[in-house]
Amino acid sequence: MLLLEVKNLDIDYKTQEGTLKAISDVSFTLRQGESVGFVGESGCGKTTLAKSIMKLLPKNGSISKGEIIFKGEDLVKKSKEEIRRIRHLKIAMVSQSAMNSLNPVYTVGDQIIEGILAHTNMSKKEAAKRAEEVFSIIGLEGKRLKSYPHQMSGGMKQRAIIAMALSLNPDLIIADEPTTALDVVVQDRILREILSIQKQMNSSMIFITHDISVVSEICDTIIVMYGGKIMEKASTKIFFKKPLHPYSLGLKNAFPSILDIGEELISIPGTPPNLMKNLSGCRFVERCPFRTTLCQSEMPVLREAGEDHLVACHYIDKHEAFTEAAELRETWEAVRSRIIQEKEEGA
Amino acid sequence: MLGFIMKRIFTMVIMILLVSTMIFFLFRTMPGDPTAFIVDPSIPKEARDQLLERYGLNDSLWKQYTIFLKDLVRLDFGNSFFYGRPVTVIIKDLIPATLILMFTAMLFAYIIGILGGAWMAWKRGTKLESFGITISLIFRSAPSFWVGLMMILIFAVRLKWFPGQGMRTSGYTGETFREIFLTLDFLKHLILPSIVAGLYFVATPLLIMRNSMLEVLSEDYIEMAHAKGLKESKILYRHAARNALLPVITAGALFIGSAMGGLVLIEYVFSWPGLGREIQRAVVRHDYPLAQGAFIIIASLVMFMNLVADVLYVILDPRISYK
Amino acid sequence: MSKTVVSTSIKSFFTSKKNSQGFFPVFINNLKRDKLALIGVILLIFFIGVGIFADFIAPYEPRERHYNEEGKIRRLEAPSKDHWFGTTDVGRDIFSQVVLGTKTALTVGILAALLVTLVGATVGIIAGYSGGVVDAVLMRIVDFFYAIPFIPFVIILSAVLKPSIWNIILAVSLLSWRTVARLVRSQVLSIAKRPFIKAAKVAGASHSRIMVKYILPNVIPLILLEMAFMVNFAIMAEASIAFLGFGDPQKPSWGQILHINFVTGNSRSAWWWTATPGLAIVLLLLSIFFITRALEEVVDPRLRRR
Amino acid sequence: MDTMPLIQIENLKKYYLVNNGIKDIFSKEKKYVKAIDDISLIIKKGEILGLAGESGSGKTTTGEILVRLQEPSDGNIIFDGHVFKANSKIEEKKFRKEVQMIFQDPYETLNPRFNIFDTIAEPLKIHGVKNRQDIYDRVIKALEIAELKPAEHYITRYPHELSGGQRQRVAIARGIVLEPKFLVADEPVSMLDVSIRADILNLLKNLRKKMGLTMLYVSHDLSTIKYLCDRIAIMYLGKIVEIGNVKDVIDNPQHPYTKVLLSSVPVADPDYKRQSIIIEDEVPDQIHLPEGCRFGPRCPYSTEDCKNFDHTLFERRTDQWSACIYNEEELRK
Repeated sequence: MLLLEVKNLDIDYKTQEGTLKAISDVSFTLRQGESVGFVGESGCGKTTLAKSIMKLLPKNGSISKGEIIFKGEDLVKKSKEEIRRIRHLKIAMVSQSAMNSLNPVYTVGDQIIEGILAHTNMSKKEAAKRAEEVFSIIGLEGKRLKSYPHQMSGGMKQRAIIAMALSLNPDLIIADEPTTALDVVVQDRILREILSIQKQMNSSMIFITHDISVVSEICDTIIVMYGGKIMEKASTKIFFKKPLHPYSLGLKNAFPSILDIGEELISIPGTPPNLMKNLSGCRFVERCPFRTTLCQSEMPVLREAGEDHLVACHYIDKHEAFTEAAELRETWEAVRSRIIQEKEEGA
Repeated sequence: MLGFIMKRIFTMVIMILLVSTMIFFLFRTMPGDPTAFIVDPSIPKEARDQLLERYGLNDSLWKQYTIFLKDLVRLDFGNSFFYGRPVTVIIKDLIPATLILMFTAMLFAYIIGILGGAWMAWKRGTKLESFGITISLIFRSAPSFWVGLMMILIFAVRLKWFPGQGMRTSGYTGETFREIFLTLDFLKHLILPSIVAGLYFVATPLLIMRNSMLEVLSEDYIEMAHAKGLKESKILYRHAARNALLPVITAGALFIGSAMGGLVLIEYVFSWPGLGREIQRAVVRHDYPLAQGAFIIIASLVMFMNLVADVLYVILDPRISYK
Repeated sequence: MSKTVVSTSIKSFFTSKKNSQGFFPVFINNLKRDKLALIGVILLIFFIGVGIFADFIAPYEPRERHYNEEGKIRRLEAPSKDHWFGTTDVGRDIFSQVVLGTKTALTVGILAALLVTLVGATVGIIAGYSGGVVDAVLMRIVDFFYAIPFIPFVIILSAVLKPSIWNIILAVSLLSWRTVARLVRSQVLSIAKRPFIKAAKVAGASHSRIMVKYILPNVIPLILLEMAFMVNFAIMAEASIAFLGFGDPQKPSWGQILHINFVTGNSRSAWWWTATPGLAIVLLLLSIFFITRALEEVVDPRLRRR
Repeated sequence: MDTMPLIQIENLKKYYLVNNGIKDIFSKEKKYVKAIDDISLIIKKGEILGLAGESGSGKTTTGEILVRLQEPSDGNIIFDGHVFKANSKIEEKKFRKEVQMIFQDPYETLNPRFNIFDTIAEPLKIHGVKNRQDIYDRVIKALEIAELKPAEHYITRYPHELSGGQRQRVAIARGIVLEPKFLVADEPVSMLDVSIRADILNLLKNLRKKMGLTMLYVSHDLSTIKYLCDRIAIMYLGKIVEIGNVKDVIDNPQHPYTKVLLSSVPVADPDYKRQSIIIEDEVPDQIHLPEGCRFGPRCPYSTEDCKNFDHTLFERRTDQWSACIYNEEELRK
C-alpha cells in the first residue's frame, strides 16, 4: 500500500537576489514499512524536501507546484490546523541538529509529554508512562526523563529525540542527518536501534544523509538528488552493485571506504549548479563527462532502467560504456580541463 | 543556590565599599577647602574646629579614611547641613517613595516591553512591526524630564485629570507607612510620574525582547516544537518567549543603573520627595553629607537590584549551575 | 602573461581594496531599502547643517531682550513671525536659543562618543583577545563602572568640578566606555575563536597585528553602531545635566532652556517654551536611531533579509 | 624515504584546570581535564601520520600543540633537531615558518575581509617578504600548487564568493606559501561534500610528493586516514592506545578499542556484513577518569587486571604497538 506519494513537486525560495528553485519536478512514492534514503551534496534539496512534507519550510519558501499525497490526502491543500494535527501523530521528525533540538529550559521528559498531550486525550500521568516506555525502547533509563538537555551527552540527546518521535507510533518518520554530529561508535549503535525499531513498528522512514554508506546499511531504497532533482532511484541492493547515472558513478569513485585496497580516489570536478539561474538542461551537465548538446538543452526525465531502478539520463542505453569510462581518471580530468577552459574564456 | 547568593552578596559589599571609597576620595580632591564637604563652612570657628577634630580632618588622609569606613559600616553619614538632622534619618524617609515609583514604573515597563517585544518579533516584517519600532524609538529619543513636563502641561494643567506634583495633596499629613502610601490620594499622584518613568524604561526591554525573540525563533527547538504539532500560542509563549526572556533579564540588570538616573530627573520634575530629588537639592544647597549619603544609598540600591536580577536569571535558566 | 602586464596588475592588488561584503556598500544598500533610515540621514544632515551654521541662522543674540513698539518687554509671547518659537519670561528669542543649542548638543554628542568608543573599543579588544588575568581585571573594572548610577554620579561630580561642557564630556566618557567595552569584548571573544585567527597565529602574526588587521576590521561595524548610540546617550546626558541646573552657563543648550523654563515655573503655561527644545532633542536622537537600524543589519547579519 | 624523525614528542601532557565555582577556591584538591596525558610519538621526515579518535580523545589538542597554538603543560617537542620544552619561546618566528596548519571549517578559516591575494600574501608579509613582484609570484605559485587554476581568476575574489572546496584550497595555498616542512591538517575534508573530498585528499598526497612535506592528519574518519596516511595513531581519552602502519592497524587491529572503532564504520556495500562489537556508548568524563586502562569500563574483554594496568605500549606485531595487556590470542579467548 502506498503511504506517501509526492507528485511533480516544485519548491521555491524567495531571496533578495531572486527566486531559488530548491526543488523542481520531484516525484517519488513510499510504501508502508519502506525506508528510503535521500543522498546528495549540500544544497541539493534533500532537507527542503523533507521539511516540505511536514510543511515546515521557512517563511520565504513555498510549494509552488505539485502534490504531497499522504494516506490518500493531499497535504499541500490542508489548512494549518489540519497539518498541525498530522505532525508528530502521523509524521514525526528526527531533526538534523539534535544537539539543539531540545529546549534547554525544560526537562527532556516534559518535552516528550508535551508532544503526547498535544495530540491525545491522555492524562499527564499516562503520558509520562508512555514517555518512560519509549525511553526504555531506545535504551535510556526512565530517570533520565527528569534531566535537562545540558545534563545529557550527545548520544543521549539524540536518543531522546528519537524516543520523542516514536512516542505516538507515527506512520512515517523523517530523519534528517540524525547521526552526523555523533562519534562513529555512538552513531553505529543508534543507527542499529533506529533500524530495528522501524522494522518492529513497521513504520516508513525517510532518511536524509550525505553519507552514502549509512544508506546502504539501513535503507531499502536510495534516491540520489542533485541540483533540486532526482537523478537516480533504486533499491539499495541494486544501486550499490550497479549505479547508472554518471553522477552516481562519479560518487562511487570519490568515496573512500575502509575496505579499499589503495585504488586512487577520483572526485567530480566542478561545483553544483546555481539554482537561482533558469536551468533548462540536465542539472549535472557542467560536471558530466558524457554530455552532449541534447543534455544542455533538455532535462531528461526519470525513466525505468531496470527492475526497481529509475534514472534521469538521456543515455541510459550507453550505461555500460559509461561505467567503464567512469573508472578512468582521464575521463574526469577531461572535465576539469573543460571547466578551467570555460573559466578562462569567461574571464 | 545559597552559596551563589552568598557569593553575590560578598561581591556586592566589596562593590559598595569601592564606590564609597571613590566618593570619599572624589570629595578630597575638591578644589578649595577640602573640609567643606563635611563641616559646614558657615558655622562659627570654634564649633568648626571641634567638628574638624571629631571627623579627624586634621589627621592624615589614611586616618580620615578609616574613620569614614567605620562610620560607613555604622551607616553614619554625619549631619545634614541644611536640615541639621542625621543624614541616615532623612534618607530613611525618602527610600520608600523612590522604591514605590521605581517598582511601579519597572513593572509597567517590563510587562508592556516583554509582551510587546514578543509580539513585534512574531509580526516580523509587517507594517505593524515598523510602527511599533518607530513608536518605541520615539520614546527612547524623548528625554524623560521633557515628557514629564509635557505630561504635566497636558494632563495636570490643561485637562486637570491628575495632580502634577508631589506625592500627596498639600495639607494632608500622614505619619505611618499606611497613612502615607496606601491612600487613593497617593495613587493619583503616582500615576503621572510612573507612566513617564515607565515610558522611559519601556524601550529597553521591548527592543531587547524583540531581538532576542527573533534569535530564539530561528533556533532548532522551535522548529522541533512545530514538528511536534504544538499550537502556535504554545510555541510562542512556552518555548520562544520563555527562552527569549533570559537576555532581557541580563540587560535589565545592566539597565537598572541608568534607570535610577532617569528616576532622579522624573522625581525632580514631579517634585517627588524621593532620593533623586533630594540629591539634586543637596548639591545645589552644598549639603555635602546628605549628597554623599544619598549617593551611596542609591548606588547600593542599584547593586541590590542587580543581585535580584542575577538570582532571577539563575532560577530561570537551568543551565547555570550555582554550586 | 608578459612581465609588464603582471606588474601593472600587481599594483592593483596592493592598492585596490574593493570589498563587496564591506561595510559601506551594505549600509548604503540598506539605506535604499529602509525609508526610515533615509529620513534619518536627511534629518541628521539638516541638524549638522544647523549646528555648523548656528551663528548665521540664529536671528538674534540668545540673551538679547526684545521689546515691542510700546517699549515693553515681549514677555512670554506665543510663536509669531518675529519669534518663531515665541519668547521667554524675560523676552528672549527661543528660536535663537534652540538653534545655538544644536551646536552644543552636537559638540558634546560627537566628542563624547569619540572618546567613549576609543577607550571602550580598545579595552574591549584587549580584554577579549588577551583573556586570562588581563581580561578578568578589565572586566571587574567594567563591573565597577556599571555599579555607579550615572545621573547621581554626574550630580556629585558637578559639586566637585566646575560646570562646563568639557566636564560633562569627561563625565559621560568616564561612565559609558564600559558599555562599549563589554559589547566589543563579547564580539571579540567570538571572533578570536574563529579559525582564521588561529591561522594567523600559525602564520606567525604578532598579537598587535592580529588585533589591528584581523579583529578590528571585524568589529568596526559594531563600534560604529555603538558610537551612534553613544552620540545619542551623550546628547541626552548633557540635556539632563543642564536641565538639573548643572550645565555650562556659558553655552546655550536645550537642557538649559528647559531648566530655566522649569525653575521659573513657566513650564506649566508657556507650552512653546517647553515644547520646542524637547522636540529638537527628540528629532535629533530619532534621526540617529533611524540610521542605526540600517547599521544594525550590517552588524548582525541574522537581522538581514527576512 | 628519509627515515630521520622530523618531529619527536616526548611525554607530552596538556591539562586544563577545571574551575567549578567558589567552593573550589577553598578546597585543596585541584581538578584537571587531562586532554593529553603523557603521549610520545615520532613523525618521520616525509611521512603522513594519521591521528584518529572520537571527540574528547585529545587529537585536535595534539595537533594544535604541534603548531604551538597551545602550550603543552609538560613534555618535550623535538622539531628537526631543536628541542622545544614546555613554555619556552625560543626561535618562535623561525619555527612558525616551518610549521603550518589547515583547519576543519572552510567557511571560518579565511578572514572574510581579506581577498584571496591578501590571504595568501599575509604569511609572506608577516615573515618580512617586501618585494611586491616576489610576493605576487609566490602567491600565484601557491595557488597553482593548490590547483586553483587559473590563479589570476581567484586572487581578487573574496572568500564568500568561493565554494567550500575552493576555500579549503585557498587555506592550503596559504599553508604552503612559506614552504613549510610540516603541516598539520585537522579534519580538512569533514565539512566538504563527498564529491570533492577526494580532490583535497589527492592534493595533500601530492604536496608530500612535490614539496617533501611531512604531515599530521587529524581525523575521526578512518577511511580517509587509510587512504592518505602511512602510519596511524589511535587516541582514547588523552592516551595513544595503538600505533602502527595504517594497513596493519586497520586490517589487524590489536587494541580492543581499535577493533570497536573499525567495526563501527558503515560500509557502502549492502551485502557486506560487518562483525560488530556492541559496547556502552557513554565515554567516561575527562575529569573522573577510570583507574587502570581508560577503556576498561567499556571494553568487552576487560578483566580485574585491567584496573591495575599502568599505560604502556606493547609491540604486538612488527612496528605495531598496542596499549592492551592482552595480545591477540589472549583476546580471542
